[in-house]
Amino acid sequence: MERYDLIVIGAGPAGLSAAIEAASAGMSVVVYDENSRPGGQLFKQIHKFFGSREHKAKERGFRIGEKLLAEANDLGVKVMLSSTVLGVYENREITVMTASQVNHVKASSIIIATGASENMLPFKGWTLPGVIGAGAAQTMMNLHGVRPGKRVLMIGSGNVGLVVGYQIMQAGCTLAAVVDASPTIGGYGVHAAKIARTGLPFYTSHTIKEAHGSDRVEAATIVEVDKSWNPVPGSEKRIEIDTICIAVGLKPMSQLAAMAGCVMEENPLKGGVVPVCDEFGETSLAGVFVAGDVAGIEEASSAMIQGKIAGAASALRMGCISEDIFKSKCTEYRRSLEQLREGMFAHKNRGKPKESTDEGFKLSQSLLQRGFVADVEISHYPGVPPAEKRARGIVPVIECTQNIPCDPCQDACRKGCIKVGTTITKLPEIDAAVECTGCGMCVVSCPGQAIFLINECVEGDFANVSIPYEFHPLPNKGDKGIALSRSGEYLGEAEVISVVTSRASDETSMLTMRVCGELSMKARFFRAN
Amino acid sequence: MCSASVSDSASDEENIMRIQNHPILKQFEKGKAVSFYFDGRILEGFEDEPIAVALKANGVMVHRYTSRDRKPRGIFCAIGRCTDCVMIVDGKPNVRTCITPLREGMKIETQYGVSKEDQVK
Amino acid sequence: MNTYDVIIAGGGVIGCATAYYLSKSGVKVLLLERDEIGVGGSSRNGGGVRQSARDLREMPLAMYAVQNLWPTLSDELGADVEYCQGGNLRLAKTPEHIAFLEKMVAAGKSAGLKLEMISGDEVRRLCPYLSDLVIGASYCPTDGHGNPMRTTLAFYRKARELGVLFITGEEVTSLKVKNGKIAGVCTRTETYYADRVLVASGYGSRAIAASAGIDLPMTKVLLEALVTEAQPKMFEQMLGTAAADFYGHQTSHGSFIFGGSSGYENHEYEKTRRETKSFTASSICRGILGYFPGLSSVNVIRTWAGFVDEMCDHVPVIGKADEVPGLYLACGFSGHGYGISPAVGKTLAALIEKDEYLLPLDALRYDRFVPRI
Amino acid sequence: MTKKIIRSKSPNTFTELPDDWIIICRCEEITKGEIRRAVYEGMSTPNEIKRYLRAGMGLCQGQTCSHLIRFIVARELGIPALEVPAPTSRAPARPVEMGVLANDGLKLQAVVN
Repeated sequence: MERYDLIVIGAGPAGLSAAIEAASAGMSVVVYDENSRPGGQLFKQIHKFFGSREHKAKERGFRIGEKLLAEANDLGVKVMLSSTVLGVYENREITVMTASQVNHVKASSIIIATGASENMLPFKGWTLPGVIGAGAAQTMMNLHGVRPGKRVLMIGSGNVGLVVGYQIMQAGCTLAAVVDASPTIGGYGVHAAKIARTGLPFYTSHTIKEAHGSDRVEAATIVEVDKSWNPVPGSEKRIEIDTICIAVGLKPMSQLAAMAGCVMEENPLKGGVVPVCDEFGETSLAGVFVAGDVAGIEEASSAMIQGKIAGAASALRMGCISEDIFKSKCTEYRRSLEQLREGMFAHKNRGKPKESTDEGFKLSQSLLQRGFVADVEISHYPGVPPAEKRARGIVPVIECTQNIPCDPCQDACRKGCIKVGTTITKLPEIDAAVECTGCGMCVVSCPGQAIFLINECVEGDFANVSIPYEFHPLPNKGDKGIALSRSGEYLGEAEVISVVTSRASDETSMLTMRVCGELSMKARFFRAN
Repeated sequence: MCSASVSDSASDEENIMRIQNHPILKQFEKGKAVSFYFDGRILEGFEDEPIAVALKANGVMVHRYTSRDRKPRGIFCAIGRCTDCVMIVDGKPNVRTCITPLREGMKIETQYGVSKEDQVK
Repeated sequence: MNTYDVIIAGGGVIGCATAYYLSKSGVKVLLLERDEIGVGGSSRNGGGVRQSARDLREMPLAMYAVQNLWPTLSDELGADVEYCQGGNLRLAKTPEHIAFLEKMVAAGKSAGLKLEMISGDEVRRLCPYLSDLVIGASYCPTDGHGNPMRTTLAFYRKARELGVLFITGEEVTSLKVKNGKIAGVCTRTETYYADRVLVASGYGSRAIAASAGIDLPMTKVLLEALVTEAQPKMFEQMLGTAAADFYGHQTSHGSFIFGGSSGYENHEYEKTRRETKSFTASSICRGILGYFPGLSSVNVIRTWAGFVDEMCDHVPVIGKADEVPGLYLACGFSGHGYGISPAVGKTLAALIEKDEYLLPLDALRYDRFVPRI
Repeated sequence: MTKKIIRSKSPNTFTELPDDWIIICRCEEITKGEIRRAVYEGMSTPNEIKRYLRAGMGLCQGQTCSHLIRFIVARELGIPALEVPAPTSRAPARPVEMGVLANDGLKLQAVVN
């Protein structure tokens, strides 16, 4: 029987990281993935990741996938694609189907890194063609270049709903609205803000009541819900759309672990049914590990670290690394993991009221409910320079108002103008003493697209506002259009005075528009005429 | 492999549904252009892309009608898990079109229950 | 308050059927099940409702069930048990198979069963999808199949509606015997009282009966089955083979249920896990395709395994345990209890309630196991 | 170990809800009302629901509906969803053709034997 030191099931961020870790300890490793492309969901993630440099922050998901795959290949990991693991049996044996051939394979350790599957929401008409999962939308538009629909309604405002909603706009579709039954937006404020400033409405405390249509979706009715989640009669709104995208959370895809005989538990903090495992990911079955979303829903960044930990543990089990090396690796990995598990969106803080930041700044309720920070609130935050500072010349304005684990902005500024510190969930601060050169690296590096450059010292009663821009077609210098507010409302006329796209910014352009001077702290999006 | 470009003869639907120039991903790598049959009609797609993607690009939404209630179904998960998008492909029913690569000359048919024709009617 | 007329240990098809027939006459019944309803052999069998190829000791139960109970069972229980009297074909590929089946046919006929040998062509007239390698079969037109999971749950549903109390997740660990008679049962945490107790717990019956000093010579064997995606209606017979390399049928839903073996079922390591083996489903498929090459492209969507309580002579123990008054046993069905379950339930109910023998159970006594030499 | 459940006939009659006809199991087209009624009739775990209604037994192996079913069962029984066991996971994780299974890597050995 075919046999390896380690079998990894799933070539996503956790699985590839585990394979790399194990292979670099000298183990023979095979990775199976049912998809024809490796990387799991990474190849559908065209947005930039959060976190710190060690977490590959500000890199786009699909590029991280390419790097992991190249690294695995260099280390001699055998990555078997279009290979579906059918079952996990006693004695760490699996059956795997590749191109209509079922093989039996054994290993000293198995790491199950099968990721997550989408939660679904049943409603009247949810079986109609045109109702799809958010993952389906990503697959169609980001892998295969086909639009999921022309006008799309997004159900769910968690990070998946927000990120996919934004990607739907990038694909050239119209996003009609984002709906969430909760009274607040579930995902990062910065993700919501980059949608809101295009003029898109958020319907919090709303749910979908019905999808209309006979053979395909033609419209949807949404309805307000009260505090007990009951529909409020008379609050129905009909929205004309052809596609409804459901993004109401993920659950661990733990069936293989259950099938293998691992002791399972239902854990709401982990998003569903997961195998009980120790701190290294080892389940109740010796040598059977889990890593990534299958062990509990988190982000791709934490999945990569969990993969490394499980990979190292499997290496220790084989005697391929010493106890000492294992311990020092794990200490480092765990520190890195803990960084990502901080902040107001961390699992441990779920359900806690969102009132103020760790530093004591009042959180924007407008951002939580409607997706944008209100004009009156914005000056409260430490990333927003005071009027005196703005009056002296070009400055960055960092509209990062929630504690999320992310710090690329402080590396972006070569002058050291932006400080987050070692606790990467802290809000970035502007050092008023440092003079901004206007290079814009912070603008294009921020994964949340929350940094703008403001220059109020331009001739006439004008101000220049530089914004990150990721849509097609890219406006040109001299284009005339309108400036939109954080909520996407018309503010006034705007003219593009420069568009800069650098290699380092990885397709995020910095668009600078000239607007009426009084709009400098309001104008946050440009729309060409 | 060549990059996706929709020929002049492509339908309007195809021009609307295919992303020509993505702000991040730019052009999509596609196989060669192929024709296939959908319920007898000749449609165009690209080799190796999932059948469901080629159908979507051509505006086809209904993949099958269910056994019990005869209700239409189409793409739902797009990754081979939900099995809603199954169709009859080259005579074989229950083929998950979202993960089955398109080939030149493939015969794709709407599935009724588990069969070709609606046997209930 | 923990006192009942009858306690049944085991929520499989036998326990649920008996509970149902007892509850029809208003007997106060408690049924205790360690797991869920119908998770043992009751949800892990091929669904055959068959008289042919039965041991003659079971034949009266099988024939009574087919003649009197199965045809009306769905109506009686108010839930479709998917009974289909489509006949039973036991297929032969070699002259040895034919000889084996001829003996079986002769035995069945002697018991009054309508049963015959038919040729390969006749087999293919009944079921055109069978391979030309099939040279003949035994055919019993009154046999058929049902849905064992639905049947078990339908008995349960109706019995519960008629007042039977079911407690699941409650394992009977021992029998309570007082003054030599049954007084009730003990679970891990409770004692329940009744002067009549039926043990119908599959292989688990062995340990329970042993607590009252009765040993039943049985073992447990892991059997596996699989189900396919739904297909257009192809045939309605229950199928088996002389080589015993597969059995099964097409359900009313369109899916195929097939069972079979790898040959190593009697040598399970530790015999605790109910999980499927990595090689058995393939083995079953090879068995099936040897008869049905046309099913090659049909998708298997699920496999499962379960323990069968195999009595040393492959025939169950059903009836009173005379030496412990109040104790009744129904176990060791050896993989073919489903087809006779309504008759077993009805017969046991009459025996427990009225001490009457609806059908003869003498040959199935618990004390038939005497030393060979 | 399996959780203890006491099952006796419900003293109430079954009440229908306006959204009972929403499909829950997309593969087998089983509605919320059918699942609710099955719970009312005594099916108390997703495995029993599955065996009784085929909900979650379809081509997708319950990947879409199994957690929805758990929530419905929990609500009908008035217990937290945490206490409703998940249905059993079974191989094969994805549909696989009989012919492919039959030709698995151990076939040669099987033929020799």
